[in-house]
Amino acid sequence: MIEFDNVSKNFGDTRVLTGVTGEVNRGEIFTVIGPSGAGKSTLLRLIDLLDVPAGGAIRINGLDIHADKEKSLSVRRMMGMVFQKPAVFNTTVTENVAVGLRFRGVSKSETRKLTEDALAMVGLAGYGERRARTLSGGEMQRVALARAMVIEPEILLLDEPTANLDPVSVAMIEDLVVRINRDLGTTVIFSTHDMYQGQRLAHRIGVLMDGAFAQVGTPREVFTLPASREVARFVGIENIVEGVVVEREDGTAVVDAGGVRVRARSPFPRGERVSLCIRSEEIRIAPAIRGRRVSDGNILPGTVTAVVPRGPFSRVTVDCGFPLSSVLSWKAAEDLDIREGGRVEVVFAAESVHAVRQG
Amino acid sequence: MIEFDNVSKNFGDTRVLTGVTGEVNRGEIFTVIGPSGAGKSTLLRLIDLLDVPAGGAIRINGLDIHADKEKSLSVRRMMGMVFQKPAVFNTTVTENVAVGLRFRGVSKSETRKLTEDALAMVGLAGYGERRARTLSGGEMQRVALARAMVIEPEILLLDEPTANLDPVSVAMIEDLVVRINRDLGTTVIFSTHDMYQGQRLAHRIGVLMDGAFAQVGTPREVFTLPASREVARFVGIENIVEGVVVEREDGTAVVDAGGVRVRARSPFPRGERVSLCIRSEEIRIAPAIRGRRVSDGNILPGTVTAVVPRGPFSRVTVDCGFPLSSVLSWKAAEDLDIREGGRVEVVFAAESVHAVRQG
Amino acid sequence: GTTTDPTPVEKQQLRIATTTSLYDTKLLDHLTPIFEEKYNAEVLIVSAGTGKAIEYGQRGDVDVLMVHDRAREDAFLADGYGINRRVFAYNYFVLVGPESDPAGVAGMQPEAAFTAIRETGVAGGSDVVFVSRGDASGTHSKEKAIWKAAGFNYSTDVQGSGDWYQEAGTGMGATLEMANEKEAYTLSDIGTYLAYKGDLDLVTLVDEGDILLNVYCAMQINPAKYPDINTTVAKDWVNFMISDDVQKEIDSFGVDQYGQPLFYAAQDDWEKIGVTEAEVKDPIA
Amino acid sequence: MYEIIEGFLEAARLIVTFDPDVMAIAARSIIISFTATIIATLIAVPLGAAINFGTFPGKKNLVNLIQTLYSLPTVIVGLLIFLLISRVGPFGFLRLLFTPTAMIVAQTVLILPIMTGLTISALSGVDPVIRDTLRSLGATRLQFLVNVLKEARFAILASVAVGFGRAISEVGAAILVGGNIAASSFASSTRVLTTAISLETSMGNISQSIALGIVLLIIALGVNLAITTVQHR
Amino acid sequence: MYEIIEGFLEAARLIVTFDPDVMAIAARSIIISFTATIIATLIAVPLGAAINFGTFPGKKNLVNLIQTLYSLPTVIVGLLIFLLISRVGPFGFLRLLFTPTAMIVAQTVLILPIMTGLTISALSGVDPVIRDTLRSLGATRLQFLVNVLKEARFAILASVAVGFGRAISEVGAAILVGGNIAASSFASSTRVLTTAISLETSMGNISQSIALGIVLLIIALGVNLAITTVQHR
Ligand SMILES: Nc1ncnc2c1ncn2[C@@H]1O[C@H](COP(=O)(O)OP(=O)(O)OP(=O)(O)O)[C@@H](O)[C@H]1O
Ligand SMILES: Nc1ncnc2c1ncn2[C@@H]1O[C@H](COP(=O)(O)OP(=O)(O)OP(=O)(O)O)[C@@H](O)[C@H]1O
Ligand SMILES: [Mg+2]
Ligand SMILES: [Mg+2]
Repeated sequence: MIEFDNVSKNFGDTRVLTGVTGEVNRGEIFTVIGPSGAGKSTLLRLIDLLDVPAGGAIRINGLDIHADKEKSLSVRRMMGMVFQKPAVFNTTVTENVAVGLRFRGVSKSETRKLTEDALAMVGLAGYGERRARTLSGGEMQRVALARAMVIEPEILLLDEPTANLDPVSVAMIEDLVVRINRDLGTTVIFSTHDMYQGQRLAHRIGVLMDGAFAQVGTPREVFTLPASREVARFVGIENIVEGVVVEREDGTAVVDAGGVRVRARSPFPRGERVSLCIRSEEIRIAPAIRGRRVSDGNILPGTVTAVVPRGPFSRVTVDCGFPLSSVLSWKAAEDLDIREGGRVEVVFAAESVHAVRQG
Repeated sequence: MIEFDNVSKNFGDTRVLTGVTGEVNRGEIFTVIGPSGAGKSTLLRLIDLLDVPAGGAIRINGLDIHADKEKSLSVRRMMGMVFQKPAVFNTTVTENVAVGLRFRGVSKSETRKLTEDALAMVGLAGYGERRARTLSGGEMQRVALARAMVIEPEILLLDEPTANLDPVSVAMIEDLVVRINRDLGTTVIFSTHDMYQGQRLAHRIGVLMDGAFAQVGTPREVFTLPASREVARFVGIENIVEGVVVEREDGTAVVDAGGVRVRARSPFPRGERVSLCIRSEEIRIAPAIRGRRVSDGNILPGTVTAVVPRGPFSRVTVDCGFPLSSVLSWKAAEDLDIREGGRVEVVFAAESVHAVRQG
Repeated sequence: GTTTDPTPVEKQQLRIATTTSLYDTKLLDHLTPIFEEKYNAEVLIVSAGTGKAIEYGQRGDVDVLMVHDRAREDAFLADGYGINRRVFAYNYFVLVGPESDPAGVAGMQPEAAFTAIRETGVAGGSDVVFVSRGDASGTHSKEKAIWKAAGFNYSTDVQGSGDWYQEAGTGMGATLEMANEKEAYTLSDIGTYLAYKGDLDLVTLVDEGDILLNVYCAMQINPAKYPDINTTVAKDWVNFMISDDVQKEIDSFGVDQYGQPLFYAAQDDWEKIGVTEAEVKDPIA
Repeated sequence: MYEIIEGFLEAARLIVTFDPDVMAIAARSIIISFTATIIATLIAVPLGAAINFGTFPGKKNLVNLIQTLYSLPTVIVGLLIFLLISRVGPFGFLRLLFTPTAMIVAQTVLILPIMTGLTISALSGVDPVIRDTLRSLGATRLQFLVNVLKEARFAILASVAVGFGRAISEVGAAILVGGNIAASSFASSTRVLTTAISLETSMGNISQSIALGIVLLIIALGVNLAITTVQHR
Repeated sequence: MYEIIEGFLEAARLIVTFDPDVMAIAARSIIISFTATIIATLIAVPLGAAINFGTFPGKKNLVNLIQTLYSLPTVIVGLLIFLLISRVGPFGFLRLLFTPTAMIVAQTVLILPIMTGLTISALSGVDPVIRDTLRSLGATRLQFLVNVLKEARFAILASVAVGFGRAISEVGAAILVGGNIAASSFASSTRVLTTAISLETSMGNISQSIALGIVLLIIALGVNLAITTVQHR
């Protein structure tokens, strides 16, 4: 439905997008993730016709949206957008939310009703008469959301829409997005720096890096089978180990990583230099039992170098020749009596190791 | 060092802070968490003398900072602040960062050096000559951070400083905050809606709700022993079950929750109405084995009602008379063959259940 | 006789351009209601510097021109812009100055007085200053004429001969204010001087001499140049100004306020002021 | 200095007695300057918006030119209009010279540059995100303009205040194209407060001038109170 | 209309021949209006800042009053200054009347209200977060002011442009307190471009007036180019 065809954009000498190619399907929730300054906002602005690409084209239902100025308004009216730093109009909250409806000539009574509903949806019922300029950061963001959603656009563009919100509000907004997508079939494109959010909501994710999509895929693909070392790092795979394939038999390989041998799922031939990506959640820590051997998985002995709390978990880093991190619940960490300097074994399956060719 | 003595603040009729009381110690990282609109920004602004409390006092080293206008400047110069929606001055990035140093009469060469270092620290080396207004959201936030940090304040006030940043940048900034706190002994107060961030960084956390601190404590206290049902919900405890204490023996109690009996750690007498808080991470799911009994823990049979991906995990909700959610790795969920409608057992220890009196 | 229908359906409008000094005396304000009543017309008076007033006349923006600068009037008539000039009043210019009279000109003939002022002024040292209108007005023209009569070349001997001679470049009132402030000499029409006298320390030093004569006229703009111009009322106005009733009004105007008349009626003094009898007496046909 | 006190007393007298001459002159001032301000606003606002939001070569030069025209002397404006509407001018057939209409035209021309310039800076002061938000909400050109103006209403109305101030206080153009005529009928007269002040001043009636000046300022105060009320709505 | 073409030709002639009279008059205009603008800026900016950032009772009324004074007719300003500095006035002993100094004073007074008002709106347009950021970075009052002004420099310089435009184009006050004197020494003369234009106009020399008007606009253009350059720095 929305097609990016080698879209590029630069500001003066700064090349921001170098060639974004990909597709967003009708009715899909598509998330753009990528480092700060990667061009996420720029891409969304291009879709919303707020800027013009330097090269390439963005097509919606086959129509090059930047080609025909005459159609700009009707294209734009298909879309609603929430900006990264939303601004509110200097009037009441109700008036703010009603603007898009007024533009479309919706009747007064209908507008009142829709506006009230929208405010209730974002948890701001009763805020209608407040002057929007006096709202808190999160409140403003919710007004902006209500404002974009109330017009029931076919395509909803959200630029980090929950960046300023607390978890309870985030959950509420996420629910809302899912509901709108499901109930109204709205196509949603949003950028986020919260990868888990991307994963929670997205049907597919595009990872924007160095001006182009480094990977586009389902959350599962992106999170478990990152296309490159950089994507792996970005989606939070903490363990990335460099090595060379030394042995190979159907689907699995033995990789030499600085003298330590690791079994991994890998399609690469012998001699290929690869990066091994291992999610810390896939790694178990076991008490050190000398001499154990496995044929299929990996058991690497090592020394605990750090124990750091992380949410309801502890993050344990073990030096097995290269550092590997694992995440344990506090309780498990206590049960295993894990402390810095202790000897342990790091256990993970070959399937938990995802190898990518070094770029 | 910083003491909040029944601080209150209202805007017109809106009562935002009703009586904030607490203390931040010298050299501490203190996090303020709380729902959107709770008054986090307002509190930070009061500390930075940008607004005046309606009642109560904020004391730094015993000095009521709002009492003596003469001392405002010297008090303010102890502090650096990053605003929730940071604004940059309409000049170069370097000039932006240098402003505070220029105010303090730091020499040109010294300023140049410090500014460069600060930009490098926030990952913006080489951005010095860019016009600050053209930066991306995250880049601006980092400029604001560099600007506040470069003056090496005794107290650093950060209002959701990483709200617009991607995880890689967030990690960088967090490292920075920790380093500044550790190396320079800077007292850091920051607000965040990312509870895990609070926990990662904070020595202590204050939970701001309904205009006052609902709880102040170490991250562990706040996350495992929330002081109220609301705090529990806010810190992400997904399972909160209402019930009445029906049996009691030293330290543990049996609570009747709508017919289902749950063992819990609880100091409350029989007949007390309590809310039981159980972190989903503390809950295991096991295949249904009829007739199993335990004396100490809880094994509740139930039906799986939902399986939702969440990061590298799946969130599984089981109806055991009341809904209980647990978090499993995808692999575990697959191994256990968990699917909606399936019968399972929900297993958790009495120690994993934290009871709070119903407010 | 009236050439205008006494009961027209619509009031005729008459546009008159006049020099400021004449307008400022309020003589015209005094006369217009009478005219309007009599001829069922509406009089619109625009007062401006002499040059500007003539410009209005040349462009046909007015129907009647009232000025007091003989030389330029003649040129105007010669160029065919104006016709039917009638002289309706006269008075005298006065040389005013500080009571101390540093050039000692009191009672002299105008030409001699000017010469004395210039001599002391150019010599410097003393506080002699002469403020000129410097605006090509009728008064300024007269001043230049006196310099010429005294034997000086205006632009070389007077203008630019030193800081004693200053051109105000403004109206008569402002020039008097300035002369007062600077304790300077200036040439003024009698009307404006009398109007300002109360606020001034300046006294009349020279008020006699033929050359000081100031003659006011009214003329019609030539309908040959501007065919749709309002000829009949314009004629009425000029004739009205030389009518016996108005001449009497002119003679007595200002007496109650200043204790002396501001103007003399031209009707019977045509010889004295050097114009033909026709110009003061004959109504336009 | 006693003239100033006299002026105040005289102003009070003129006002409480509803002096018919002064009332007529004041009314004429209000009508003319008000009309000119409204016409200028109707031109300056769309023009300023077109310049501010448009992208075209020479934009910067155009803005500079507009800013330069702030210095346009009223007399020059008066002269140019005079040349256009005087009988022998291209619009002479309209017979506008020495009419209130001509004064309205002249004042409109006079205040157009400053109102356009201030409109441009008012609009350029609107947060770009606000502009993007309006566009993204599907505003038509007109809706966009109306809403940006609403956001900038404070500055836009300030520009109206400046324009009105300059119109009602100017005298050079008014006298050249109006002629300061005190005719017996209201419609034929072109005497306004400023030209009356000039006249009184030239006749040495300083207290009367000051009294008229005070009347003018009272009118301006009323207009400004109205503007402020709208600004803060 | 041929007067306009004549005016342009005459202006070209005056400029290329460096006509000494016109050069002296233009120089005097520049010096007087420039000085007045600078003095007015030095007063209006701190005053505007004090009003904008201060909180005091009657603030709104004060702003209204300032806005009302936009309508202060130049003739009234001229008269008031005249009464103060004329020989019998309270400052008569300074003997300022009919000097360039008096004209500077009058123009300063004339443009003060509008410059103060525009400063207030320029400063009120600065993002409150910018203000808070400056405070939080430990700015002293002066540092705060300087930096807020830097942020608002576009609007502040626009207000300077407006002030200069009004100063160099006004004539009523200049003629009343200056007197349009053409003396043989430069210092004793008070003839500036606008008063010269008035004079030429009253003499019916329309082309000459227009030529002088063009000279005035060329000066204004130069000043505005300078201002724009600073604005965009
Ligand atoms: N108007 C502009 N002029 C110059 N550079 C710009 C402009 N707008 C954006 N950029 C640059 O383009 C790059 C991409 O910006 P963009 O805002 O799209 O990033 P982003 O991916 O949204 O980042 P963030 O996560 O920080 O919001 C940044 O380096 C930014 O500095
Ligand atoms: N100037 C003001 N006028 C009126 N109400 C205000 C003003 N400033 C803040 N408020 C209100 O005070 C409450 C607290 O605001 P504050 O910005 O401190 O919240 P917060 O905890 O920082 O929220 P968030 O997480 O959304 O940033 C909000 O309800 C807000 O609307
Ligand atoms: Mg962005
Ligand atoms: Mg906040």
